[in-house]
Amino acid sequence: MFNALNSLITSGSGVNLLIIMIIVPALLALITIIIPKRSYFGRAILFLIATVVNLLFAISLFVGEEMTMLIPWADFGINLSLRVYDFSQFMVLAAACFAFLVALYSISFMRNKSYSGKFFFYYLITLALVNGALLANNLVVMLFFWEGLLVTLFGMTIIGNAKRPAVAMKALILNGVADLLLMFGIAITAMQAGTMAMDMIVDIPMEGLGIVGFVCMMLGAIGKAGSMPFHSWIPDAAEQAPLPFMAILPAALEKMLGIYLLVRVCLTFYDFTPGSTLSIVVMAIGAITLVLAVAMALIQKDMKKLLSYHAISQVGYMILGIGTALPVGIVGGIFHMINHVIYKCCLFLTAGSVEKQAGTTDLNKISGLGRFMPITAICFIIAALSISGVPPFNGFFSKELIFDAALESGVIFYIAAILGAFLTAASFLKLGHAAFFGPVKLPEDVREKDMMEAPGAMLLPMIVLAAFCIFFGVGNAIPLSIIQPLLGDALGGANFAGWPHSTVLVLISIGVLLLAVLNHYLGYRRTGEGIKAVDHIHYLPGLHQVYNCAEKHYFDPYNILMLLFKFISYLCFAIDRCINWIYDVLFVKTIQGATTAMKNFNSGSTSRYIAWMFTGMAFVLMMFILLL
Amino acid sequence: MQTVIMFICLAVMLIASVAAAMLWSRITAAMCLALTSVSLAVILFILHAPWAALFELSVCAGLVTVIFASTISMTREYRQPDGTPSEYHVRFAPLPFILILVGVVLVAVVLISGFDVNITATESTTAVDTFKEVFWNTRQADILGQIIIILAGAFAVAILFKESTKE
Amino acid sequence: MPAYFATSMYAFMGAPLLVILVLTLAGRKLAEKWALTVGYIVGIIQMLTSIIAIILLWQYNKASITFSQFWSIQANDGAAYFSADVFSLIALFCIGMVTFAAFYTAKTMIGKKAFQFTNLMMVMILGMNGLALVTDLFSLYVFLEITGVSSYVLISINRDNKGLEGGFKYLIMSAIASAFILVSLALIFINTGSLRYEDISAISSSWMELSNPILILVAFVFLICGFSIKSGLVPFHGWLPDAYQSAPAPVSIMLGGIVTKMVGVYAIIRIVSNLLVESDTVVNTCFMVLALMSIIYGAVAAAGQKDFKRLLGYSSISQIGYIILGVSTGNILGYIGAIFHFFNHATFKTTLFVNSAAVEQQTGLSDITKMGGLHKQMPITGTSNIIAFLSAVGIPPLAGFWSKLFIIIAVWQTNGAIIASIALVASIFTAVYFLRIQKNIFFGPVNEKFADIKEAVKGFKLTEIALSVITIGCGLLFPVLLLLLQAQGIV
Amino acid sequence: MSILNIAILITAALLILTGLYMLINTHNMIKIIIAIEIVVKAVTLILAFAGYVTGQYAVVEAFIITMIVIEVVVAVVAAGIAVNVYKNKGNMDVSELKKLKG
Repeated sequence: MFNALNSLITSGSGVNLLIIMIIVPALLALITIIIPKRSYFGRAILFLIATVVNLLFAISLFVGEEMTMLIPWADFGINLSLRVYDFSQFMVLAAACFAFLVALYSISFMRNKSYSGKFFFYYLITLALVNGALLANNLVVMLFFWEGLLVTLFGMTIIGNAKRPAVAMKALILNGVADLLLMFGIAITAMQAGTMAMDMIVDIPMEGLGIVGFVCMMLGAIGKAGSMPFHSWIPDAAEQAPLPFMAILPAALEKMLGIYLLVRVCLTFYDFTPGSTLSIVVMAIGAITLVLAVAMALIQKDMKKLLSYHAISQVGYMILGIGTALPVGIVGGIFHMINHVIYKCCLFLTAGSVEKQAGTTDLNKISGLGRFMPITAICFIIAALSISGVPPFNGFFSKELIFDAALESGVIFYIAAILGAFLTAASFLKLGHAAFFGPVKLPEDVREKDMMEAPGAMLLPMIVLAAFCIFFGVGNAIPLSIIQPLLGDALGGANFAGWPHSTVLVLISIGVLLLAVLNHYLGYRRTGEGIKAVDHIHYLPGLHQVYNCAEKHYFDPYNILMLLFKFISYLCFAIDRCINWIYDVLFVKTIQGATTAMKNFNSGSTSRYIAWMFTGMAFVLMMFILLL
Repeated sequence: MQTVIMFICLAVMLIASVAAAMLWSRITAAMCLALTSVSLAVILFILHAPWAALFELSVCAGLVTVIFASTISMTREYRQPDGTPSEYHVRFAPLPFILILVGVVLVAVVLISGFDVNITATESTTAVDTFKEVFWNTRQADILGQIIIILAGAFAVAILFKESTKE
Repeated sequence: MPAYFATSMYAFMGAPLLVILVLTLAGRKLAEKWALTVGYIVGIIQMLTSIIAIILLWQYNKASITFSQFWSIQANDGAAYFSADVFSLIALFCIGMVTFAAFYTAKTMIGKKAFQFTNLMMVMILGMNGLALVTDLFSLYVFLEITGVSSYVLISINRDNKGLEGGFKYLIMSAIASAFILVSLALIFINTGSLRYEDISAISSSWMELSNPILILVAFVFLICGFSIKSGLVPFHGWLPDAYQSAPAPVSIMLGGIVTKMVGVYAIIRIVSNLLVESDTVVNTCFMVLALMSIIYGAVAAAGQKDFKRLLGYSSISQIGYIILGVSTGNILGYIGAIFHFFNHATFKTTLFVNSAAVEQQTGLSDITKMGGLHKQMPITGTSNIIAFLSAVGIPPLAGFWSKLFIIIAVWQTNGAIIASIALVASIFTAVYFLRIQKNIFFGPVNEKFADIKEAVKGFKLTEIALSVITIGCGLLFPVLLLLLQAQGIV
Repeated sequence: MSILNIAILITAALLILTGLYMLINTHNMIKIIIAIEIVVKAVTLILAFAGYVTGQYAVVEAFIITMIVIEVVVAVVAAGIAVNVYKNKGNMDVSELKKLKG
């Protein structure tokens, strides 16, 4: 059926499926916004239809052949060029799946929200832009869609709380910086490669400007993915932005885009080899991100915020994996990216259900919700097990691949990864225990008898995603059979499907998990509350002060940046005052003085005039004598 | 002989003009100017410009002096702009010295540099052009200009010398 | 070219003479009534004739129109004939334009003296036309004096203290200038034996080989001083603001618009382009330094003025500086710029003087610090003022931009970046004092005293609009004009 | 006649100097006009000399005559202005003509 659809669209009329992928969501977004506000239902249906259509097209792309379209546009090699091949087929399909599931969820979630229309609009525009960025085959075209996402990101962050645009500004600025770096990187890359067609850029040597170009592009990519140091807007946004936004953008689509570009940069654009300095740099970024972010996640008392820190920390794993430049690491990174999107989406959706039903996600106010929302709780548990890397869920398999690569690249990275795994498990034990188990505790304005399971439209995506968690774990050969060919010859015929081949590593991982459980148990025993199970780490002498500072945003790169800007702006202000003084005081006074002098010069006396005339004559004479 | 007269005339011209400058009385100054004109007329005559000499004599020595005289008679000053004669003479006392100084300097410069005026006159140029032909044939624009400026003078007199009717 | 065409050029000299004759014969009453009307008709005739002449020159691809003698006793090849090339015709057009503006706005300003005013104006126009047409330095001097004499009388036509003072100062300085010019002519004559333009151009390339080279140098000094006085370059400028301020409104339109430019700038351009085409860097450097001083001095001094007309006088000093700066570069671009700026200056300075007359007439004041908010009551005057001053400052779509651009490029090419940037910076000062005018007179809160003031009468409005149209039109059609100039090879 | 030539030029220079000195130092309008006339005399002298040097006597004669006519007119206008100043103010002090300044 999809083949038929594909051939129907591509043949005859000459309209290309690739461009439809971009135009159709954008067009439907425009229609969504013009539907009257009252008919929420019509809007929602159209919104859902748009994502379904997008999914259908994505499937037909997936089953179709590799294809390219090229419309000559501006000069200098900037052409409207789109291309779909195995990697982007897969990515577009994944993006479409998540978009559909989250859309289904948000229809229910967004009911009775005043900004639902805007949300749907931005959502579809985002989808179009993501499709465009994934399909683009020209650096400038990709940059166009990439920058477009900045706008929708800003829009989606701000619609929930238009009166407090600080978070939106933060998101905009941090992403803007990252995009600026990307732009710079693209310029250098295009210069080095001599072309802007992405399929023509292969293995630029890492020397001179090439290094700058790689670093810039890499930073742009991981910035989009939400890695440190471009991460700090995500936890803030988690508190304020609508939850489906968190589920779709920072948790899913942005990760996919960022990692997609990172893979392309590392795998094809640049000659990125294992053990090189840059590889270590990338891995270091990944390791730092994963440890620091998960450490922050550990102490959060808010479900959404905790999850958002995990969203950052998991990116660290992906970057670490890809940064090793080993086939196993790259496969692991990509696989982890897919897995992460699945379970993190699922987790955010469960958080959304909790928020919808209980009215808050603050762990201090809620407890024991598993009794009222069993399906949500089960989904949560599956996803949590998955993110903690418990076999046989999907997270376990991708993490094992990354551990394998990390160990091969350096013990320190492996230790960081293991530490991350420990903290992840500990924080999810805490979260699950606090939110869904233990004694029932509800916010004051929610009565116990009103509490019930989330509506079906919200449950369905969760269930599907939880199922995928299990399916991709048990049947990991299926996703890996798609991912592994991406590496082509670099893979060297290896197959990472099935049970991890290194039993030692698996045992260590399981040991770490058991340690986490033990830690939780001890903490729980000490305090008697699930939420305080990790307090002994939180209030560890020395660590405590660091945490305090971090909670106060002292380490926030955004704040440091802003401080710097403040300083610069103060400097500019001082310079401006100085210039102003020159104009307002010095200039005026000088001119006034000069004018007064010249007024005296013309005193009205004829003899004076004649005397000046003689001066002039003497001057001319002097000139003649001097110059001849 | 002509040379001697020339020198005498130049000297008279210079002295008369210095006198015109230095004398306090306006009417005497005008007379000195007339004397300057007369000696200039003689010089012009010697320098082969008889018509110009005639004009100089009649117009500058005659008409202009009359204009000065009538203007002076029209304007009797109760308060002298230049102050008393002694003040005036003090102001003009440096003039002869300046003139002598400049004259000496100029003569010295001429003597040192050996400057001389090269005469380019030839017999042919003097023979062909008579004054009448030249004036009426080649200076027509100037004649037109003369007519216009006399018109302008007439209008100026009509405006400036008209008795103002007191409103 | 048709033979009768050259004869028709007598219009330039004949029409004003005819007007004088007719007005004198017509009788006082009739003459008083029609004098001003006849005056601006002369202006229109002159504009039309010069435009037609330019077009015909272009048509027949000739450099100039020459005149035979007025009367012919015996043909003589040394005859002092008249000749009109494109530059002359541009100058003649400007004269016609300013004449038109002066007469068209004079009605309310000149009152009972219309007859005498018209007669003297005709003499002045004759003088300037003669200046534009002559081909002989001595004739140039003659017409210089005609223009001068008539301007002294016109300035003091009201016989009030101010006018007499301005007229007398102008007269004295101008008489000295004439004497200087004549000295230099005599010294040039000693060397060349003739004062016709084509004969004296011989001294340009090789003055060292002349019979008396030292005297030529002295002549250059006197020449520069004489014409600098006539055109009001700093520090020879003392008389200029006084004369401009004291003259009655139509006369100051004439003075500011064209007279100073004709007796000073036109003559300098003529002499420099004939006498010193590719020669003396000394003369050019002298003019350049004087021009720079004028540009800066005029602009800075104008910034502190209170009297509208006096301010415009200083502004004229500055703008004349630009023209002379263009001339002093000695290259083609500079000449084009100078000539075009000559034209532009005539246009926008006339507009500004007309505006000053309009404002003075409506408010009875010429002190700009006492006015305010007149733009609402006098929108046409205010708008034309804006256009004129933008053109003077050199804002792109307007005519003034092109000429200044050319001048500055030419200066850059010949004298380097520093001098060009000085000229550019002075341009900012131009903006400063013009903005000051605009702010003080037309913008800001309405002064209660002037609450019931109306727009100036029809004559002013029409003139302002016409001149603004010329300013904008020339700016937009500049390439066409440039082509025309180049086709003539005049510059 | 070489000495004479130079004598004429030097005399002319000194005459101009005299005239200009007088122009600056006197406040009387009539004397100012006389000063200008003295300068004009010097110019006439130089012009005549120019004719003599080049042998173009006739041309220079025409120049001088035209110039004399012009200078008379200028003198008349100057005198006219002076008379009017006298009528308005009661004296002819040029140093009091200082209203226009700045």
